[in-house]
Amino acid sequence: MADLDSFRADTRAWLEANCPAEMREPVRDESDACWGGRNAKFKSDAQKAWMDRMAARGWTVPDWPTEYGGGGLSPAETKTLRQEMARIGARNPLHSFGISMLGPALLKYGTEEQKKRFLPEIARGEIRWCQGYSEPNAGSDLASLQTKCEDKGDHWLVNGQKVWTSYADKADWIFCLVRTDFSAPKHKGISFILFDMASPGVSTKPILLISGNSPFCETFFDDVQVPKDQVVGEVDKGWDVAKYLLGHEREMISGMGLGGNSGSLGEAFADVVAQDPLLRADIARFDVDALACPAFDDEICRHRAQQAPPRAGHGRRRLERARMGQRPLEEGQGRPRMAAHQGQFDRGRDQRGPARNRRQAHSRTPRSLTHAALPQ
Amino acid sequence: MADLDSFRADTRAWLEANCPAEMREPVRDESDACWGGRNAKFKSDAQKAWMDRMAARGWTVPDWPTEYGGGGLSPAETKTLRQEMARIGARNPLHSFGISMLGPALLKYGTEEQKKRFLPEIARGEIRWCQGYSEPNAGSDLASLQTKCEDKGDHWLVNGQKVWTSYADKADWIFCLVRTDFSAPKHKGISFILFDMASPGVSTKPILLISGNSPFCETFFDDVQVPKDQVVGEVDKGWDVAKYLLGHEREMISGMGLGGNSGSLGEAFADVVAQDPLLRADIARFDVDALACPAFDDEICRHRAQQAPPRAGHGRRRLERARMGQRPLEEGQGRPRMAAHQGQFDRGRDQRGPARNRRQAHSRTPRSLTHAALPQ
Amino acid sequence: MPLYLNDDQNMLRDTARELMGAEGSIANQLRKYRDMECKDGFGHALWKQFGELGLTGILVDEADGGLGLGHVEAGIVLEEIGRNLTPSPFLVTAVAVVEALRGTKLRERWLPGILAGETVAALAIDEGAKHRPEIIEARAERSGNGFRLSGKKQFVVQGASADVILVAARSDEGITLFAVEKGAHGLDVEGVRLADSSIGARMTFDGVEVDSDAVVGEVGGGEAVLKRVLNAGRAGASSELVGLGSQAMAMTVDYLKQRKQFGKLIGEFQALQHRAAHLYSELEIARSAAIKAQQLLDEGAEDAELMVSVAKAKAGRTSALAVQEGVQMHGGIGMTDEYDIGLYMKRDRVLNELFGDANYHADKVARMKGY
Amino acid sequence: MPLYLNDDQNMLRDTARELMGAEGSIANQLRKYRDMECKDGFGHALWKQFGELGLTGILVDEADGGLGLGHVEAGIVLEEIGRNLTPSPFLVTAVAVVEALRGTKLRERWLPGILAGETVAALAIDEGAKHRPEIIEARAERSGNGFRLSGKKQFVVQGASADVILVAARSDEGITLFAVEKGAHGLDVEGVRLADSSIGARMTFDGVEVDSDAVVGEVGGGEAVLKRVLNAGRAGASSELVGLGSQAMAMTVDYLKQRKQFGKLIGEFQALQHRAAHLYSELEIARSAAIKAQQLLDEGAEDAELMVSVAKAKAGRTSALAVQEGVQMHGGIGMTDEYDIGLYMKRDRVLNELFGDANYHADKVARMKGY
Repeated sequence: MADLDSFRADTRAWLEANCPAEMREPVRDESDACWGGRNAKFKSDAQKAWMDRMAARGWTVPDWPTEYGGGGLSPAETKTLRQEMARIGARNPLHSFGISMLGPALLKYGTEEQKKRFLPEIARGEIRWCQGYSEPNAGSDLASLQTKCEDKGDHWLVNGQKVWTSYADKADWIFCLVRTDFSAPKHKGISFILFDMASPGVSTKPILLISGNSPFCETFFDDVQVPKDQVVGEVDKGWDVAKYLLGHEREMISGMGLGGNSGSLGEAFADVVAQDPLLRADIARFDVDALACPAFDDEICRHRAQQAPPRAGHGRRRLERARMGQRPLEEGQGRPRMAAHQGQFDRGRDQRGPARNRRQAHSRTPRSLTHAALPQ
Repeated sequence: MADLDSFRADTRAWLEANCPAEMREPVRDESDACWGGRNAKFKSDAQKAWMDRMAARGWTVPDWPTEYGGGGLSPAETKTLRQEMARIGARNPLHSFGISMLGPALLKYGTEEQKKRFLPEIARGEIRWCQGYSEPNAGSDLASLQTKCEDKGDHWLVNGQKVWTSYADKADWIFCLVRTDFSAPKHKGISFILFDMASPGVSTKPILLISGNSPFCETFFDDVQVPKDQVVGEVDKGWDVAKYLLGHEREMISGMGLGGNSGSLGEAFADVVAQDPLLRADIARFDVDALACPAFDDEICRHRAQQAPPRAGHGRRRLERARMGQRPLEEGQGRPRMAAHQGQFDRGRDQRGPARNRRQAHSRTPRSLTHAALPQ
Repeated sequence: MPLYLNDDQNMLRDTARELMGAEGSIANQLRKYRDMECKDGFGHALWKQFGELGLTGILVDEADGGLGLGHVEAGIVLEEIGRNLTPSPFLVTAVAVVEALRGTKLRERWLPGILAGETVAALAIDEGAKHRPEIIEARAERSGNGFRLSGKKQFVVQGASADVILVAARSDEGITLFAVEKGAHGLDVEGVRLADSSIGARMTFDGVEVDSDAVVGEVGGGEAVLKRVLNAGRAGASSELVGLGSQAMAMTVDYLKQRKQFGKLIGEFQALQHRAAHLYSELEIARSAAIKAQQLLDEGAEDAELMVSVAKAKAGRTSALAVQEGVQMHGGIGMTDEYDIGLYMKRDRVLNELFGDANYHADKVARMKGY
Repeated sequence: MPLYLNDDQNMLRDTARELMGAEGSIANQLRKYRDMECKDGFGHALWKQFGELGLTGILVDEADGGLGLGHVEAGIVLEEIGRNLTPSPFLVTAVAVVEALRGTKLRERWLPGILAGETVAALAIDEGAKHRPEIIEARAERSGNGFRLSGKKQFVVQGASADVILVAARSDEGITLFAVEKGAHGLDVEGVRLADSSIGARMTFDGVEVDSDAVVGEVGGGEAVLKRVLNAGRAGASSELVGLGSQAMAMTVDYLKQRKQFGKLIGEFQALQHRAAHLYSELEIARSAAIKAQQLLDEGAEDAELMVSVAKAKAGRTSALAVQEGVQMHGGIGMTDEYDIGLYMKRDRVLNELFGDANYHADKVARMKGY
């Protein structure tokens, strides 16, 4: 305990000294966050300095082992670091699918060589990763994917198409599910492969959303050659890696978004609410949910301190968030309406739109959730 | 048109002269209504006089042919009569499953002898009928009924059990679905039979509800002998009769209950609503629905003037009413709560309880409704 | 779908359906004018066609050269407009403004152009971010033979392309409506693209001079006119919302019948069937409520205003449900610009706000019922 | 189901579960005392057992002979009470009243009996049909060495069998709480059977004389005491609601696995699965909110009151959903007295009202957040 106290004191002092003032302002939107990468566009010197300083201590990934670029912190120290960062409102120094998704999968399934090669550059924000899971006709039925990966002796040959690839047009590398055995049952015969988005044969096309934004892409693979040592885990057993990674994706998502400790919707829109008693009623109930949900997160955290992550819990948690985002108030009274309230104008093709529905598009969990409905 | 005007004038005058003042007061509950029957218990002389006077003109069943005890009125005249009754708040002179359910089925499927025998005594309120449809293990799957009816040459022999038989303990006769052919597919082999509840072998047992009331019974048939001429329609084709009758039951139900022109829930509970802004919001939306639904009824009426009754429409209509009754406001904020608001006390076993859920218990339509969901 | 129309109404519906389904379609109107960033946000040629077919005169008396029909008939046209998201001055010009002009001297000045599908008229009522016609702070001061108008208005649909703007202002005598011509001195109009790609306008009246002929009806008699205008607009918007929601549902049901997941059509999943069945019921009820409101308006019934609010509230909630279910059941592609379903969501947002949203009208119902 | 408890908490839960599942079961308590029309509506023998097991002392300091545990632990017991609809003075006496007595001189007078499971205490706060503790009109006038109490109270749970009643009244100094003994002169108590077959009471205080020793805490300091009492009661009621809802869900899921319709288990219908999944999630969240509120109370956190209202609102809505889904998914038999599920619905109604319903608390959350 004494150690933790001194760790806290040291951390506090270091953060005070090293976290630039503007990195203590809330992140306005995804484009305002630091994503790193080969062609990283930093919004400011402060943003780059903050990422580099944290990376130098391994604190972009505080709980990863130091040999892979991590901070080597214990769970208690990691929590302390996050508390101290929260105390001063310090931004996350590096948003990264490499950290939240690929990293944990590599730590569990990667070879020592793969870990040494990929993890440190993730930790330093040098390579930006994207996720090649969804396919046009697979949808929620992820395992029915058809992207073909053939063993050509000295390399793999990948052909196919992915869709809803977040920021594929900005990513350096992709972790990708491909089918290596078409004769096996659909959950078998899938492999988990990594390759450079600069490889010949890779192309991307942004998808224009009704919001006017294009965070997602279609991604095409046309005779892409991939070195043999870039499959993670066993060939044909990529589904295990995929599921493990999804567990971490869900955790990440369940920690994002609306609720959190970000305060009350009604408080933020008190003037709008004042003139609409029915909206006030809806929002009061929404705020009850928004305040209750973090309590559930806390319980999950307490649980994690004891056991393995409760996947079903996270799945449900995520469902609830999706539900809240999508229809926080009542049928047909979604939160996007709130935006419409603030001003009916200036929204044309650039309006924020129902961006929250995006989570729905990525939803791959309904079956497990439904199964969870009837505990045996 | 001139004829209708004079019909209206005559009707108005007759009603003014013949409808007792206390029969112009709203019906408080089902026990306050006039149900007729061999052992009819009239609440007052006025109640009996009102039934008898209306029956004498055939106006308990104004649109039935006069030879069966009806008023022989045209649709326009029937509507005029109802309007004039509504104008002075005249009560329905006779509540009767014979009128609302059995009568229409007999008019369509009964033999001339059956019509002459049964319809006039229904019209005069002399015989109170109950409906023997539901069975303990059939539930929504009505056609899976198992009550056995054997042809014993000179009579039918009925054995089995019905459940949810409304007022079976107060009824004189029953119209009943029985299985006459166990080897046929489940919708075949059903017959529609009528018999006296005083027949040897018939017994009833009221079902105690959580409200403290017992409007429903279990009904047992133990070697009940039924004369051969009391099957309606063809033997083994009772399902057709049953469905036709259900159409009328739905119409009756869709005309009952919450909405109608009975005014606004918020208006009625203005004092309660005033101290609960969230309840007010729910009730305002409920009232919107309650006021919108009669408009749908009107459209159906307009449609009926042109064509056969739109069964699916009534089914949906009924579903909507059920939904409103059951969760008029929002999840977990059912109308019964409203009752709880008015006074938390005095409710013990005699509280009104969720009586509205009763409709749900009787629901036999989900499949057709679901099919209606995807119009071809 | 639709109701129990008489022969004339059926014919009108067929005419409207044909026009909106072809020339008025999303490809030919909404996307076209959006993608060219048209400053008006709608097609004048189609408006001219409305005139040629007589649709602009549905609510105009026969004596004034119109068809002399009613709000039910206007609703029939609006339902088809709603189905196709057809950007059109019909609702504001041919329904709300025509209702305002009824029986006034201004008929002669403005009806011919409206009937011809040439004139576009706008309504400048709202002053805040939400529709609150109870709060009108724009001022009309007596000045010479007429008035000087000052104040700000917003959410003026088609305001940037309107030839005439009916503006509600408060004079010493009470609320008065004035018809202000395009380009009047002191009138500043800023076109703004709305969520559905239509163009609304913010307007500033900085001492705009109008003479007494510009008064719509009586000085100080604006509340009565406004009531008629709003009833007409709200009932009409309800029909448009019903059409919009119905088409969103139809597109979604089509999709449910095509899209396979886990080896079966998603329309075979019971959970989706139940939601579709619920939505179908809601749309039928909303449509009935809109028609009922229009019938009452056509009868001149005292209690029409209550039913108008019921209709707008019910249609608003139902349309919002329809587009939300529609986008969600389409999955990811529902949010892409390539598919039309997202355009229904955007149009729903604007149309729900127009003339007051579902909350406003449910609250109004409650207030009318005394609670 | 529950949570991530430490060893002591697990043991407590096992104890409570065993007691409530056996002696505290519906057959042995609720139905028994209901069917005999017991004037108290609960069993004194079981209350004695609570005392013997130490449960009555969960919130009592060790120095006063209690276990010195916290609200989290009280919630663990209440969840089991909720599961079994066990009629018990636990919530009001051992949670709310014990919280009121904390640190006061009245401890010596009342705690021993409570610890022994012999004394029953009641709270007389509500005056209208709804819980509105902001409105207290009962009066306390100075009189000699003490006070004279006048006014009416209702919804006094276990009021008809209480040995002592804590009553909130307004004196010149502000709100003050008084401990009034059973049978005090001028106190009229009318037992009333509530929807769940428990007995509440209406009370009339007609110049009831109490001396200054009867003051709970300080004269005029009632608001602070009331705040603690209500926080404790509301958080506890939240746990009881969560237990009630969880058991209603469990019974319903069991039924879904047994009942066949159209040749398959109704639990195989996707529409029911989705509703069950939703309910399951809601219950988990409600449980977490209740525990969070109790943790904050145990920490003495400033912002506990907000989370208490969040918990009561969330648990209230969720429990109501659980019983409504439960009764409906049971079909007709869900409304019969023979099946227990209907008893859950009735208990939910009362428990939702107790210490303020979900609307009251959502509204309170809004007011605390400044809107």
